[in-house]
Amino acid sequence: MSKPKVGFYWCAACGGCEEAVVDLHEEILNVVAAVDILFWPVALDFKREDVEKLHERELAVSFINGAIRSSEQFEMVELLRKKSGLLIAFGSCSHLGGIPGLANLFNRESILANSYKEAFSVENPQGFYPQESIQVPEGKVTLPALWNTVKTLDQVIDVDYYLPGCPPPVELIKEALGAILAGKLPEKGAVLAPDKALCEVCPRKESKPEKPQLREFKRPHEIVIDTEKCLLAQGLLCLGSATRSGCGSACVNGNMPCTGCMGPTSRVLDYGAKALSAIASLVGSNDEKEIAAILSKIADPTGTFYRYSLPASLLHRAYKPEQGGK
Amino acid sequence: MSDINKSDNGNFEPRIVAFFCNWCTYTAADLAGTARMTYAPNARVVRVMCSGRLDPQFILMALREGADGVLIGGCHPGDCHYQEGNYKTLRRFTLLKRLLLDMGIEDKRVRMEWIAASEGDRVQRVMNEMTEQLKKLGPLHLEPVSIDTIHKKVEESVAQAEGVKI
Amino acid sequence: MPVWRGWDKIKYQAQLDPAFAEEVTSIPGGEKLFDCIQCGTCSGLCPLSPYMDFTPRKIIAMIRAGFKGEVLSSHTCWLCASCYACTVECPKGVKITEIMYATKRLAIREGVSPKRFAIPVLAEEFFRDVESNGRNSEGRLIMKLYLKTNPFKALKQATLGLRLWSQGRLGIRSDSIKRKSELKTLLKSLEKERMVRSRRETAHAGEAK
Amino acid sequence: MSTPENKTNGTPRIGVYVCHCGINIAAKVNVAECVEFARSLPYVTVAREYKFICSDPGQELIQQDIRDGKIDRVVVASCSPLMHEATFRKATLAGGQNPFFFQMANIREHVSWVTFDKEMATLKAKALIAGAVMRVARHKPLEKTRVPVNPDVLIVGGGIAGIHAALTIADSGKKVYLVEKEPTIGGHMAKFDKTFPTLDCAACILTPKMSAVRSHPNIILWSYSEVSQVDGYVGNFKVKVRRKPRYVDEELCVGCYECIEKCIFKKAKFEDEFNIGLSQRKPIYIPFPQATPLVALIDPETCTEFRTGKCKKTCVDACERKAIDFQQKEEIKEIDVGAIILATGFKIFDATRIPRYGYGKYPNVFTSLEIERLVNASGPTGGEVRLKDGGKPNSVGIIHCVGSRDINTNRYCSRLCCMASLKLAHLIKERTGAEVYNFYIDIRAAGKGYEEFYDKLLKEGVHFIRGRVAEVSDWTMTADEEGKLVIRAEDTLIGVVRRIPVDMVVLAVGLEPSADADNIRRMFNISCSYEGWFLERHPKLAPVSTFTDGISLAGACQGPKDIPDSVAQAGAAAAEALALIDKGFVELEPNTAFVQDEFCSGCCTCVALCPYSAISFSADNNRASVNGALCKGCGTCVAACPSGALQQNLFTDEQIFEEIRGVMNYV
Amino acid sequence: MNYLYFPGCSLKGTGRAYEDSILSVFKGLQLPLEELDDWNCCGATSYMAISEMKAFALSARNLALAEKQAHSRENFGLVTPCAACYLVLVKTQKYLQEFPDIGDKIKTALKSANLEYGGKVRVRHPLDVLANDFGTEKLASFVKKPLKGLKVACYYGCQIVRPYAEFDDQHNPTTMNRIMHALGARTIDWALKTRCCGGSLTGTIQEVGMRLSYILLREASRLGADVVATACPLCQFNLECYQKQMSREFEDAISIPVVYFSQLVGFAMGLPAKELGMQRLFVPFKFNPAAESVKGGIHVHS
Repeated sequence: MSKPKVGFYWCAACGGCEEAVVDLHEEILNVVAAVDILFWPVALDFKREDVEKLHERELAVSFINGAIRSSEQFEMVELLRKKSGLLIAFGSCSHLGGIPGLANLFNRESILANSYKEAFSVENPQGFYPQESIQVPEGKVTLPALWNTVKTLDQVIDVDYYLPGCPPPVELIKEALGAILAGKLPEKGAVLAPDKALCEVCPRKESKPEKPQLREFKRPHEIVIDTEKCLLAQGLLCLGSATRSGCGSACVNGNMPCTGCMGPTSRVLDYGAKALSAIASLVGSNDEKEIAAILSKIADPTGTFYRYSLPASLLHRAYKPEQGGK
Repeated sequence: MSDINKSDNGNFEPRIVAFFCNWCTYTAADLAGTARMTYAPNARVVRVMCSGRLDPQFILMALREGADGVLIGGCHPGDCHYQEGNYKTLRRFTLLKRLLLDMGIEDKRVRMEWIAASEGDRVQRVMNEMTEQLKKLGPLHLEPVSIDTIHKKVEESVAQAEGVKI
Repeated sequence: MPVWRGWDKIKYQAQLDPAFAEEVTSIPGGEKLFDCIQCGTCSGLCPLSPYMDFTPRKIIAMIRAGFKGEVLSSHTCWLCASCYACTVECPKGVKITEIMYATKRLAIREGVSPKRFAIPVLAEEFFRDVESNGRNSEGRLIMKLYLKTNPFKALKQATLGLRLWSQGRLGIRSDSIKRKSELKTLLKSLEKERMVRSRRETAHAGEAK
Repeated sequence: MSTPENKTNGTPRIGVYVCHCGINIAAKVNVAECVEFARSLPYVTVAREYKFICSDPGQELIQQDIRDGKIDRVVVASCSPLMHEATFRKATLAGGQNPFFFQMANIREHVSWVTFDKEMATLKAKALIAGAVMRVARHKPLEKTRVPVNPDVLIVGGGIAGIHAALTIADSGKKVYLVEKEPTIGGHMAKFDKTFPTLDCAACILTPKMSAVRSHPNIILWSYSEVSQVDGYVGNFKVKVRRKPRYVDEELCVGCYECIEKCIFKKAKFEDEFNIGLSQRKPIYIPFPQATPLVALIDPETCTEFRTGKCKKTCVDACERKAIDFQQKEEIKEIDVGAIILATGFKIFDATRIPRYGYGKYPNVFTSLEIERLVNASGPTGGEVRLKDGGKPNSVGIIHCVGSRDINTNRYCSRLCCMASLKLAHLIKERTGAEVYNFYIDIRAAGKGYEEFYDKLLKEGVHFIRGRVAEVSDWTMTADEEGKLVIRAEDTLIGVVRRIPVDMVVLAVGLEPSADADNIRRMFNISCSYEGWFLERHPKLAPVSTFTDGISLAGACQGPKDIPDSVAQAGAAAAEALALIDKGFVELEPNTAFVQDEFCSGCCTCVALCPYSAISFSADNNRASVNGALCKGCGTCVAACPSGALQQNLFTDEQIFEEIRGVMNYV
Repeated sequence: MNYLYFPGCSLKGTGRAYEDSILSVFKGLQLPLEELDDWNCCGATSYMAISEMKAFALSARNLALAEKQAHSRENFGLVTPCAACYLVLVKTQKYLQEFPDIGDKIKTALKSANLEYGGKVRVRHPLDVLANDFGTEKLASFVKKPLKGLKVACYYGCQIVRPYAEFDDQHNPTTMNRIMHALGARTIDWALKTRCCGGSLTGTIQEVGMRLSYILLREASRLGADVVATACPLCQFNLECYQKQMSREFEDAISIPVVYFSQLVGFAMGLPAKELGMQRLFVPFKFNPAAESVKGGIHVHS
């Protein structure tokens, strides 16, 4: 019996997820031993037509990282969906939209204008813009179209499982691969990570106050962070209470507050709204003005609470009229 | 969705989801009824025991499901049936408001009002006022999230992008 | 008047103008006309009510009932000195002074303000003076007023006028502002508005009947 | 409790019942269209309309459908759940289904009664029905818990209402704590001379009841005391009462007046509160001869011993029973009660707020309460109506509606001032023979025998002038006005302004919520009206209940009331308390919060938010847990739980999400 | 605090003495007053009777001019001594806010004349400025000739206290009394201090208007006042200038000086009579502190 065939693909993402695969180190040899990597553009020279030639569902499993932002990405994941038995959203970007998803606070026009015209570092006196198709002597040349908004993977195709994290922790990847190979997968649509919040496993949980009251919010560079004490209790906006565990507490161990890359637990629809609710509820004041003053220290609530999940949020994107909303 | 509600012409009837606390605002709305105070029929009331139960997700969900506005009604500060629930709502609302503004949801679309059990007239006023304001603002068309329903839109946007040539 | 002519005093519903009350409630300040409980606080406080043909309370009742002709031709509103005593004490928040102003304006518009009665004349003279000069000069105003209403009185008042003049308290010379055209444009722009509105109102009133 | 098991299996089968409520709903909402619409909704297997679903046959309709196995969940679209939720839950239970498989859509108070346009009303009704259907599909079976009721009752306020309620309950053999903040019970009624319209003597009917309170074995009377804290819930309130020091031992004092006689102050020189400053008292005093308890007290503000510490303390020597105790301290009593009746009364309107009536400026302008003391035989003048200089008035003007029916003060009608004014007019005329003028806007004499009393006054020659007084002043226009107070008003029936000179002006002041009403309502967690009167649960059908179970209202704390009405309401409040006690238990709403252990990460966000300390965190298993008996079901913790591990029965995230989807998605 | 000054038509005519004394007193107290440039009629009482909207427009022009002239000055007031002007200016502000319809119309009208009003002007009565901004204690320190023994009937009239003013109690105003006490004078406590003087009726239906003024003078004199102090040009005119005619109409003729409160302030400050417009009075005001008044009077407080 031949080995199951596996594909990896990279959409709107930073490349960190590909690194995560490499982070398997020698384990990757076990992976290679167990499966045939058929398609992995970042490492192997495969072309789209190679995928097109595959039979339907010939790939046992495809791992797709990155959010969906362009027509090309959409076409590729649509194609991979057809050719794959299992399709796994790999990492925060494909899971929830990720950091690239913050682009949903703007629209295509303003992003293009910024990148090609307005940004401080741009030198473009003729005002060249990327073109989606152009007539050259040799013929018509086309480029993928940039969409107006960033989408999560499951907003464009059917997704079987999710591997959360920015990037997904090696442990989770190993477990997921193991489960796939063993055919011991949970119900479709599951996130392949523990379903409890990070506080459960936080090394600092002993020091979390039983009745936390937040009187002041601070940013990490503003204070000397105690390496033992609950970060929230120190005034840092640690989102561990709202974030799925399974990351190995990497940030907290690194003396940095959790920023929420693993996304919400299964009972929460909108990560940002829920995290915001938890944090705001703990503000230690009942005075309207004082509440506003305390909360004003949270510099960018949208960017903070939706750092990894804006496209997956209920609102999905900003709707400012000047950005083509409403 | 009915076209009576969502038409872009002058007859636009905004749809409001109103979350009222059982003890003050819901009772006030009952009182407005008993007193036969007619007001704009645009809000659909969802009763919660305390405004403190309001998860910001509910507000976003209402907008996502097609509401043009969300009204939150709770007891006056200091009058909460559960002592302090309304203060907690206030805390969340203060922060949520900033987030909503970032997301382009206008200030007047999501409104919080303290309405005591005796203030039936205030229910009437707030309902009328908010309906008027939303009529001025127009419908809040949130873009559908899933690709199935937006496939066409994506194509349009591509076509549109092709039109944007410099 | 013979006793048997009493039937004359009956007011038939057909003689009343049911739209009159609405006309008054539609002016800013007239909103609370229907809140009146006829307690008489206004008339009791009014230093001028003894001289009025109908007390302010009665005027309110008459407006509500549609006694348009009687109200607009009555002297009451012209005796109102706008001291606002009624307005601040009214237990129902009826802005009686504003209603008096409204009846003054309606009376002038309908041309039924009392003839040769000094006050509307004063108002109109004042209005004209200001319209053209931007300011009024009391001396000229009073002189014109007496000439229009009661020239004999002007003579009677001459001593007072002379004395005022001698103490530098009466200017006969007309005072005016510098940028008259600015003022004219300002007031003109409202006239257009008013004409459109009054046409609309007339049309509306026609419908009501 | 015999709650049946969850009898649903698989997909919910929902019955929707749309009520006509006679024409209350049907006149505005197209009921048939709503039923048709309901049929199109998911899970709905039965949809019916009925004239009055709350009626027996209406409820039977629901029960039969459940019994027939057609439905397992119920939606009734009718009035407010605050009105009939309990009724239909019972009906659902009677049909053999869990009572919480029920949801109500409020299409009367929130739709038909408040919507002008029929089409819009129908549309809104449909939305609410869809919301209820979607929600009830997610309901889970729940059970109410039963808690025993403490049989003791607390009554706050010892006026006629509090007294009557206390005696009623005590007579049934239950224990009553009666807490009064003044040194004596009796309230305002104790200050009156005669009562309208029968003119029987207030003291003659009140004092026997006051002594009955004092001697009743089941009543614990704490006068000069205030409630300082209330915790708990219906059937199980925990109350703290602050007993202010009287500096006279209540058990020892026999009210013999010896100490007062021997006080170093030979003459009384301090304002007598009971007589509203119309007479004086000493630093040690008994408010009035029939005071209950008849115990002296010392006012530390005026007592020389308290002020200087150098008094000869003649009072101490005079007291044979050694009752005087300068060291007495404030005492906090903690009691457990099952029911509470608030009878905290009212205060009279402060007439200085209407400067043009001259109260506080002209000495001979009195309030009606002051006149009550003047006409009272045991009052400061022995019942003689006297001017400030001791003279007899020849003419008296009584001004009605002072501080009532006026947007500048109070909008409401104080209800009893008309009759009180008529009574005072009669008494003044009887005692002095003076000409009495009543200035009124409307005479409100709607009560048994009240109109007849008005007739009597008209016959007695009391003048009635219909016109609200513009001003009371001392500026004169004619010789006969010199030295008098001139009342200026329009006689609206004649249509002229009149100036009437009088010697004495009586201001029939209105009633206002007592000064501490706001504190009281916060402490007892009840609502109040815009003006500050305590709010009843329903203006018609639950006029003595409040929105807080176990707390009822009696007397004028709920709104201006005369004596018969206060007493009637006190009786009703007592009956309500007794009904609760006799039942012996209360069933608590099961809408409590609960932790799903398998999801809780022990983040403690919830713990800080609970005002009732119902959530505790255990470090052992790193979980929070909710004590169902303490949880009152606000859901604040649930909204904040960052991982969705906390949920609230009847208000789970899922249920609310579905309701939102329901009200938005189907119309 | 910076002050612009809106005189209004009357202060340039019958109320000259009011202007004289206000300007002198403010100068003496080092509160510079700068006259509003090209101000126009406020649109008061009579004008309001013809067209309310135009009256608002007139007022709004003044307010717009004031805002422009006060440009960049943070905290400024438009001092308006005339009661009628004061009322109309304040009323206009209230109406522009309360009735968006009117606000919009006036805005458009102003725009057509290249004017704009942003709602920043605070209309102030000199009584308000002296009692509340400057303060009576400070004022007392400027007094050189205390009015000891002088009994003043403070007459506020109607329009500075009703219905819009906020600087004093509508029912029982006291600012002028406090100012008089600061000058060392005594004031009578009378019921008529805000009762109407008859306003413009004295000129139109003299029989009625004069009677109203007469009632006021009669009561002031009955209570033993030496002088009536006023804060409105029309009140002063009505109460003072018709005293001769009153003596023909009514039996108990009254002759009592009627001055502007500002004249008394200036007098106590020791400013020359001429600068206070004293020579313009019909009934001369004389006061000799030595001859303390001992006239009866029941309701006197110091």
